[in-house]
Amino acid sequence: MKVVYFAWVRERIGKAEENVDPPPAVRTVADLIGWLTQRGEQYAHAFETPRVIRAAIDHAHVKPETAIAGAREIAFFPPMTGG
Amino acid sequence: MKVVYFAWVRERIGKAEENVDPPPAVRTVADLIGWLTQRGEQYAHAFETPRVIRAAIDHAHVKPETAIAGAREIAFFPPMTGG
Amino acid sequence: MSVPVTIRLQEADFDTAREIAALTKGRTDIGAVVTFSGICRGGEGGDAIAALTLEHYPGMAEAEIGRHAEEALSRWPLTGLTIIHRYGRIVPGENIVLVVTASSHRQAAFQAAEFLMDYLKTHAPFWKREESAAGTSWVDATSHDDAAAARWAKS
Amino acid sequence: MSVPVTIRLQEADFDTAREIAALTKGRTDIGAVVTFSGICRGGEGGDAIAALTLEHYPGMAEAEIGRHAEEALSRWPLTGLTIIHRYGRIVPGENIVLVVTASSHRQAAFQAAEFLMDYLKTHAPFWKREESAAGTSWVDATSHDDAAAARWAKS
Repeated sequence: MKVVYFAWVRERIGKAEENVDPPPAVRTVADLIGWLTQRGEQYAHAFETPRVIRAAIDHAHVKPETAIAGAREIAFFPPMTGG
Repeated sequence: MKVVYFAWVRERIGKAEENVDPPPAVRTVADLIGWLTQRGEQYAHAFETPRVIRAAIDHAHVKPETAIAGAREIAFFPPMTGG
Repeated sequence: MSVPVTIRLQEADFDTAREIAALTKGRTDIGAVVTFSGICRGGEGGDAIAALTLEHYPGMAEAEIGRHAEEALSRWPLTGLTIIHRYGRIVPGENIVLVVTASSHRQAAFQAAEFLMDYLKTHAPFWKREESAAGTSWVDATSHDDAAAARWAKS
Repeated sequence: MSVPVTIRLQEADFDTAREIAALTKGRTDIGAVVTFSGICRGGEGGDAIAALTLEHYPGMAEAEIGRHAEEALSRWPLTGLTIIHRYGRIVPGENIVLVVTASSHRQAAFQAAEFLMDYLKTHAPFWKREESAAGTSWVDATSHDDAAAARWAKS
């Protein structure tokens, strides 16, 4: 499963994308954030305030409780500031 | 006192402007419409539905009950359709 | 600081890009520019229109638009405002009216432009006459436009 | 009849007049064109900004803007719609975003443009980073923009 990061989430983690293979117990977007947080200080820093983290699966916004099964690409990023 | 007409009010009366000298009893815009209506068929036709006639005194919109004393120029026209 | 306000009544067409540039050139305090262009349509409902002729009340038109421009400036924090209204004969596809509003934030620019258009429609002394195959006729005012203008009234 | 919809993400600047012309040329069914131009300001509050850098999520940005364009077309009777969003480094005074809406009537054009801007601000995957004398920092999202977007939610 490909995970991509943007803006300060990307900067804190120190990479723009990576492939991950979480265990089956990681079922939702929130689970995946929790699992990533265990991977190191830079992840813990990026996800330290889960409330402000936005997620998308395959280019569509999703909620923390959305299941990740079947996702090709999951994105994490801060609230958007376009326009 | 100068009176000016626009759009179909102008067309019905058959002139764009004229000078009039109403008697002192003609005190308001509505009075002036009534007085003009007596002046001929074309005026009666122009003012046959007073409800739709709009008026301005010296370039500002006024209501039928507005006094005409001191006016330099009084305009009568249909509802506006600009923009 | 005075806000640049341009009001023009003219027979000639206008250039929207030039009017935007005039309001924004050399400035870095403008975050939002809204333009509204009103264009002559070829038909309302079923009948094809060959042209519109716009009659206006010279002097009052400038005064009335100027009053509404002042009101817009007092209600929204604009950094610039341009209003151009054409008169004379206008064929379908041609511009009739342009409103450009500039502000640091988008809501002010949008609201001021809508306010000005609603007031131009109902309060500016212009009258449209349509030419079609059936002859010429004056365009009726719509209660819809009156309602649009009424929503800006202060209670 | 299909409605012309243009969505572009690009580093280059855009030409508002050309985009208006592209939506209106040769047509006589358009009565109203609204444009919104979002421009980079030189400072928010006290600090002078040297530039903004816009990061975006390629693929999702197009998809998300496309979904909102479709929603705008379903909610308002538009005759054309153009959305251009720049990315990369942008200095004060330069354009960031353009929305152009065309319709036979002005309310649809105004409302669709406002709707699209409110959604672009809060849902399109773009992030602004500011450069100033103090260094660079990511721009925070504002609750004001969230509230502006929320007013379009269907009950």
